[in-house]
Amino acid sequence: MVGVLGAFAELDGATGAIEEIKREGFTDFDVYSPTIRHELEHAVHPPQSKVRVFTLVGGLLGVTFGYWMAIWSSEYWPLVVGGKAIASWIPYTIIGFEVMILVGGLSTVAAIFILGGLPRLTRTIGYDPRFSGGDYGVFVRCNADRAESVESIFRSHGAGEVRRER
Amino acid sequence: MSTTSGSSGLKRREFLKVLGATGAAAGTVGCSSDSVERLIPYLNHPDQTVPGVSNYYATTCRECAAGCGVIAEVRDGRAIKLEGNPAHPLNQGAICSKGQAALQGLYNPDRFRGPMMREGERLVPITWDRALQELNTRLDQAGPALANGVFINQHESGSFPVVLDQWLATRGIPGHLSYDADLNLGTIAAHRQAYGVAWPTIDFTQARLIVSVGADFLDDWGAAVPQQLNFADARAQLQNAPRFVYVGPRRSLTGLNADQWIPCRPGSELAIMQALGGTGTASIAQAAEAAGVEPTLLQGLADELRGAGRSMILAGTRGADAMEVALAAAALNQALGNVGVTILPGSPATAFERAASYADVRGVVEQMASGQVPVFFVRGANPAFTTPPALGFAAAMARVPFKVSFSSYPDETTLLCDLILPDHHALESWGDAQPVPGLIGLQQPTMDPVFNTRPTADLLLLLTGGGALSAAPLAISGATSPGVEVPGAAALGSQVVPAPAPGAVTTTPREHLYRDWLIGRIPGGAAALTSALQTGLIAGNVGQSAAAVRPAPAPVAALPAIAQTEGDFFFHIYPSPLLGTGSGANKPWLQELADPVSKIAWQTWIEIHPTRAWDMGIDNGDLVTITTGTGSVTAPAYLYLGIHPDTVAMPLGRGHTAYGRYAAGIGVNPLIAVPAAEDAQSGGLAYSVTKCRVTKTGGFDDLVTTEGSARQHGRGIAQAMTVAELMAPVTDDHGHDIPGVPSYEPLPGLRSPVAADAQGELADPDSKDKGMYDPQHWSKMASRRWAMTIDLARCTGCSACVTACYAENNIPTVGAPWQGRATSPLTWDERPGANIVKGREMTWIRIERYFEGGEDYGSNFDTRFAPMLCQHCGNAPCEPVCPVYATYHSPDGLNVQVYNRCVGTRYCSNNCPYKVRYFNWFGYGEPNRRQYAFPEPLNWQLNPDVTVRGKGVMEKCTFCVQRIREAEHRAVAEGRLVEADEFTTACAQACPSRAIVFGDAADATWSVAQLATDRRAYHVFGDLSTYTAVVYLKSIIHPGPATPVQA
Amino acid sequence: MATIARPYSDPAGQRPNVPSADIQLPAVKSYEQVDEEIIGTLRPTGKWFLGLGLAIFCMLIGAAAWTYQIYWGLGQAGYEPPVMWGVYIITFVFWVGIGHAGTLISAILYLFRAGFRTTIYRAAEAMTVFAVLTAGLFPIIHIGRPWKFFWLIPYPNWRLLWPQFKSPLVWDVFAISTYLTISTTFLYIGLIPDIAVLRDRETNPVRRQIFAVLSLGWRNSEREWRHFARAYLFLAAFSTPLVLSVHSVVSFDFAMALTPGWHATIFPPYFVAGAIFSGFAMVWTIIIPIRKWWNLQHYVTLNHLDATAKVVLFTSLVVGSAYFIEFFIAWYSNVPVEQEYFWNRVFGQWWWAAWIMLTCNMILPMSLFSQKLRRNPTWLFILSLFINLGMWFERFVIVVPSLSHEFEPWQWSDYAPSWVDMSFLIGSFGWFFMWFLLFIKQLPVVAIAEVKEIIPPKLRGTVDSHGASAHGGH
Amino acid sequence: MTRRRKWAAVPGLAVIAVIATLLSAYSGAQTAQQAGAAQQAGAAQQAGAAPAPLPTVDEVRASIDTVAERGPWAYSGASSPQGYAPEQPINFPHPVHVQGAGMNCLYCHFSANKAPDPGLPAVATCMGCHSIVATGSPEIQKLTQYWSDSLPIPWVRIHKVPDYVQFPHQRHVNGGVSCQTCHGEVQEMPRVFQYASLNMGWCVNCHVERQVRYDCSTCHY
Repeated sequence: MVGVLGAFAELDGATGAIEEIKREGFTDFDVYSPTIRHELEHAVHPPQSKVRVFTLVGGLLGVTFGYWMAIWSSEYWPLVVGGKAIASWIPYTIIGFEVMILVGGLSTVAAIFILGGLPRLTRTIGYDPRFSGGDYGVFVRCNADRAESVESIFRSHGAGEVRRER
Repeated sequence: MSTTSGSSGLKRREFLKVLGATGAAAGTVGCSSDSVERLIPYLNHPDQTVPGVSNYYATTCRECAAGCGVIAEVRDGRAIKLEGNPAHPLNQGAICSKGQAALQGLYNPDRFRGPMMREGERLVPITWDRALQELNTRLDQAGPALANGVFINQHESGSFPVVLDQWLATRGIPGHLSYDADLNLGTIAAHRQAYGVAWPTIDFTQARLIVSVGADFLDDWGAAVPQQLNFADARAQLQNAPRFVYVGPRRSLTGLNADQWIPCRPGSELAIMQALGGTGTASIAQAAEAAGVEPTLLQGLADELRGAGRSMILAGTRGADAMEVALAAAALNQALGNVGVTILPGSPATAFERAASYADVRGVVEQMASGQVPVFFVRGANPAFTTPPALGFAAAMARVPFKVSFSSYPDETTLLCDLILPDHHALESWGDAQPVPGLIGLQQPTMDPVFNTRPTADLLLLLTGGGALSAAPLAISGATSPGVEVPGAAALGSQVVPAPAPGAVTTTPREHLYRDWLIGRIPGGAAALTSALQTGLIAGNVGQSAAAVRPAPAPVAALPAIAQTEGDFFFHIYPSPLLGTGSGANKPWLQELADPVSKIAWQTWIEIHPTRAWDMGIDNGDLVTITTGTGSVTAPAYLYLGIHPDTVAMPLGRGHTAYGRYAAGIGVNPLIAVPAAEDAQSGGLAYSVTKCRVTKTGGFDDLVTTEGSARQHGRGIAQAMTVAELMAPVTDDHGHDIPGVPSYEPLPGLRSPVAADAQGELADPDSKDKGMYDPQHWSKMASRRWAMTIDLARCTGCSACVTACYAENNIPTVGAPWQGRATSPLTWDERPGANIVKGREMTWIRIERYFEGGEDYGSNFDTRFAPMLCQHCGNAPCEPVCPVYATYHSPDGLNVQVYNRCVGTRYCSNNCPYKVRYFNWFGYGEPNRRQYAFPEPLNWQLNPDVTVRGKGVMEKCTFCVQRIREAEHRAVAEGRLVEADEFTTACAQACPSRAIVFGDAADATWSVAQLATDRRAYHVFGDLSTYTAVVYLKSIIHPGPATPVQA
Repeated sequence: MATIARPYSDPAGQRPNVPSADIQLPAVKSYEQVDEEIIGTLRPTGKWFLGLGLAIFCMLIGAAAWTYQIYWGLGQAGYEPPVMWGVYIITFVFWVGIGHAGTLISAILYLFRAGFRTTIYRAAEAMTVFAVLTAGLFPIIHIGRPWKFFWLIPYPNWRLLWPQFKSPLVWDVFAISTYLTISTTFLYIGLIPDIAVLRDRETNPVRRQIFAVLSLGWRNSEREWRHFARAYLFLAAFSTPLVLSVHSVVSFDFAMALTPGWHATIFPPYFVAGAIFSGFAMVWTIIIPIRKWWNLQHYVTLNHLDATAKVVLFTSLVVGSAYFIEFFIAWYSNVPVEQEYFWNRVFGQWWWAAWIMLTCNMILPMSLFSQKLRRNPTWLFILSLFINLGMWFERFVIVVPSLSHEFEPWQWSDYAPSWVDMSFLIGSFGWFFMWFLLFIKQLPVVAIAEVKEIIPPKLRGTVDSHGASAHGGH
Repeated sequence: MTRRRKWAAVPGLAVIAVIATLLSAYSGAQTAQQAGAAQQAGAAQQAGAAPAPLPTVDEVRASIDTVAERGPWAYSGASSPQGYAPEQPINFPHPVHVQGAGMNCLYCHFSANKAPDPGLPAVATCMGCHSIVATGSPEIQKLTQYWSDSLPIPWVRIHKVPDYVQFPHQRHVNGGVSCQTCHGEVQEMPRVFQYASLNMGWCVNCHVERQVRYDCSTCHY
């Protein structure tokens, strides 16, 4: 017995259920929706996403590495071209910029994976294909004795289907 | 590895392979064969060669009759470069394109591999034994009839003609004809009559006014190289330089170097001469009428001539009255007191003495046609091509039962022969030449024979039993040769092999009969020869041939004047300054080298004046047919300002039907349309004898030209200044706007290897890792700045530097018919010069020929020649755009191109304002591609010090970096620094005008450093702040009293 | 994602001049309908196979030409020195430019909350990826020794050699590869939820497994959505300067040289505008037939086309003025070389190319001032073809005449592409459309999740729909 | 749920495949090295010499790694036939001549100190001694055979720099670079093998270390 899954056809049903679940003191639950719905986000009221940290760090690392690579390799084998300074930082800004975008972007993607828990290859408990279609879902982890109350909350908010996951 | 290296499979490693065998055994290609090993080199490698180090052999150039002295650079047994012999009185170290290309004659892939004999229609290889037996037997059969035998030899001075005549005498054959179609026989005959010598020395430096009436002394009139040297010296006198007026129907290369051109119709020269001299019948007005020119021009010239003081009148027309014109010129010189001042019969050039005339050849033809001639010999000369087909030489030859050729190449005449006994190339054989009285230029083998050929001289001696011919010894004037004694000199003497018993035919390919014969005639024998070979010169005179002279041919009636002939244009034909009358056509360097005047290669063109052309709806490239009473030729039109509007002109030299892959079927032969006419007095072949009809054929053929725009568009590439500007006082404040002051600011670009130094980038003590660019770096490389000055007042546009560059730097020729690109998946562009039409020529140095003025299509235009090569900029635009450092700036100021690093983005070329970077569009260096530029054995000539570039890489002028490094190696080995003017680049070395000077501009002791600060100095596109290392010196304009010439 | 629609009803869906943020899909009622209709487009048809076959054939032509060229050398192309760059670089810049519209739509318009991007951005972004994929080939094709291309990439090697980072070509390598990476990632990230949809609707087990892997186990959980939204926002924020920088860098290839006609500071903005211009044209070329054949008119409505047409019109005006500024500067600079070149550009040997450019890029787009034409898909399609042509010739006019008339009059020359060049041009289109056609039949060409976002959610009777979103949103 | 864990199959397989690939690649490299070692050992045996003087592959590698450490990134051996030890037409034992007869390298490679090319001894040079010395040995009889046929000995080239590299021997020899620096202890090698990697980084490191010029046009033109 892992928990109770409720599938809602209507958005406000799901939000209502979530708020009530929280009032009931349940903390460990997942919410599913076919697309971004800020109503849900407000109902769940999660903490601020950490993605921006990844992005910032990645960007800084990138720009540093870009400049360093260009300047180091120029100094490593100093050859004059066109009478220009051997390590001329102005053109190297482009390298720095592009590498910043590259590393920053990739670390942002990494952020989705790490924070969003992707790729998730096994755990399918508490998920239903409908959630990628039209329905909203709430999955509350609880033991059997509290399942009753959760089911009743779901039904009271017009859940299309309520299911116990085991 | 050709795909992974910037170079291709063959080249340097071939030499190293050879090297494995160099010391190993005689017989393999290498220095160790008898004929080469013990020769005494010019430099200090006396007895044996060192692998990878060149030996230098002084010998004589046989590409034209003049007989300049050359030095052959031989590496590991192969001649790889020819340079002028500084000790030689004629060329004084200079060398022309023809001379350079002798190497491609030596290594020509179409040379006969060995003796051949005709079986039916085919020529089949045979052994030398068989060949000589055949020759003997056939001659014996002929018996007394041999009195009608004929031997035509390429005209040359020296002992060989003597030997030849003596051999002919032993067989009862009359003396040979020494024929050279390139010679201007009219002038020679006139000189003989007027001055008693075939060719007086002409001293331009003494003249104040030069008047040339069709005398192309820079192209083919006389000995081009010495004349050019002297002319350049004269022009280098700047404000004291002679003014040069050219009179003729067409502005040749010589004409383009004139300050003024007076166009005249062919055939009117005589009238002009008479008018100028006030002698004879014609008045100025009549002459102008005949010439189709403004009388004022002639009047002005006449007045100028009287007022000029020291002057010279040179005449070199090729009409039916050539000798008369030349005589008139001589008379005028006498009248003006030029003889002994500017014309020096006292010190003649002897090379042209005893040259047979075209009339003699005509006589031979008549004789052969009559069927009396039992045997016909030819050596070198190619009369079947150089005489007009109307003469019917080939047909007459067909009546001769036995025809023998000693030529090395399958030319038109040789292919008609029954027996071919290929001669050694001049660079493989012994000989001598008589350039000037009292001095003999020696000719020695520089390497083992490339093919199974045998020197004709040896054969002749062999056939008559060696020593039999030692009559008429050299008249030695007692002076010893200027050579330096070297150890091992005696070695030569020990090599003298005894002559074989008379009549014996030995088969060993290595006799030195002729060498020993020569030794036998030199007082002091082998030792004297040995020491003389240091300089390739020995004092003395070649004995005269005492042969029976041939019966003089029946004289011909004088021709009608050209003006009377039928047609609407005068038809003017001239020998190509590069290919002569055709002998150069089998050498890709000469085919590829753009004509100095028209800038067209691999093609025969028809020159026509723009105004007349446009009237007929003809434009550049339109096919035009020229029809005369004799025949008609068709070729693309080239609209040329420098031709008389009533005249069309065509160059000789192309249109071969044989003569190897590089010559056959390329271009057309204008002689087809010329009657077999001669100058009745001199017996010279007359080219300009008929008018013609010109019709537009309708077709079109791209001109194979290297020219983009013939105008500078005011961009100041080739600049000039007037004498007034030159003399203007220098005021040194912001001087560069004032004429006569070096017209550029960025001198720092010359003082330091990296122009940025002038901008403080590297001079900044804090700047990190300057490495070798640090002036303090032990190698002191950063203290050098290799640079070059090019004096446009000297440059005549002869293009010898271009060929020298090809030879030195393994530059591929790309114009051969099989080197084009695919026009479809199945078809190839097989036009000659197809790649050049696409602008893909690889000339690291090119001569740009710009016209100034003449916008009214009049005759009053000025020509500027500008050799353009990599400028080795201090701030090179090409460098920062290369993504892989394939081009960068070396610490000694070179703009380096690293072939094996280049990936071929070609961005550098896009960013080069001078457009001097060249791309390997095809695998020119890859033997397994159809565009391969060095078919065996042409690749033997490749310079082992220079990488042969593979496809897909950029290349350009390197300032001959291999020579710089070689000099540095030498200096280091001798524990010193490179000394001032110790070495120079290939182009500078060859330049017969001495216009190019190379050296270290940062070191005042080098002559280039002084020249770079000359008042005439300027940078091309200096306003782009490229800090170029090539500094040009403005040419000087000498406006005539009558003619305004724009600056 | 964040384009929250304001309440608005347009029964006909045809109301002109909608503020682009307000564009709605009235004909799309429910989430299920979206799934059904979009996934319905993924069924391969005969027409599609025909197109794919044609594309592959063209691509093979290009491949054959490349083999041929590598064997013989670059001389098989039409280069005529000093015209050292030709069709390859032209086509390279052309395809890079095409790429830009996609990123603009998916990133910049996303930041600007432009509603009309929602239904077209997926197609445009796929176009971007494949266009850059195509463009990326040409720098390799055009160099003399393609097998040495890796020398442009910095990596530790036993030669101790590194690229020359001052060279615009190295900047290109960085810009293009970064651009390809980021835009591919961007496309894929956006695809994940839709792949999840496919995964859950798929019946064929094999395909389902593949989708399962591709969707990385996406579960539409609120947690995933939250980070997803942030990350998508930051990626968009990165892609925006990236898209501007990439074509600026490409323009540096020219602007950094001192070749007359290239050496101009106006190039970066001018190139970027031109890129967006051509990119939108290509979007039309792609989206208009799709929308017609697959009956997606109620997704890509005339309002969408109208909005894009306005962008095209604007960029066309920018490009047009850039042309004139170039001429003005040439005149004003008083540099004869420059002036001669520009005179030659319009009246020289390639006058026709210049006039094709001016007609297609300046004159014809003027028609978009008319609203009727803006809302006429047929005309937009025809116009898009003209613009593509015109933009190709713009690059031609920049590359070829400049090189053929440089400082050195002696080296002035001509240029004519060879059959090899043309094979590569054909091949590049084949290559591009091969990928695109493969894409649109495997993955949804309209972003399912985002469409769902802008259609009002199903609600219980108790609260009215807008209340919900109002109460939830902002 | 029936659908549980099905998604796991494919990615699981993919991960396993990747790991397998990496492993095989690594082991492949290992075997290649062993093969090289075997070849070396075999060479040593055929040379019929005391195995001691011939350095093992590992020793060779060790010597190279010390070279490699000189510059960052300068790991060695890439695209280099290092350790290449072909069979020669005549099995010429350098040790016998150098150590035994005490001959100097320059005796046979006569131009190494005065020319770009080191020079190969003429057959005559060999015959100078071997018309008397050790005429009995089969190898010498091969030599005499070449001599009597007046053929050069087709030695197999071992040390080779690409065609686009100019390597003037005299500059190095006179500059105090011993032959062994590049060619290894040839006097110890029963059969000569390529000692150094001869790749560019190897050259450049030495140039940098000895503070001689190292711009491209030093060697490439």
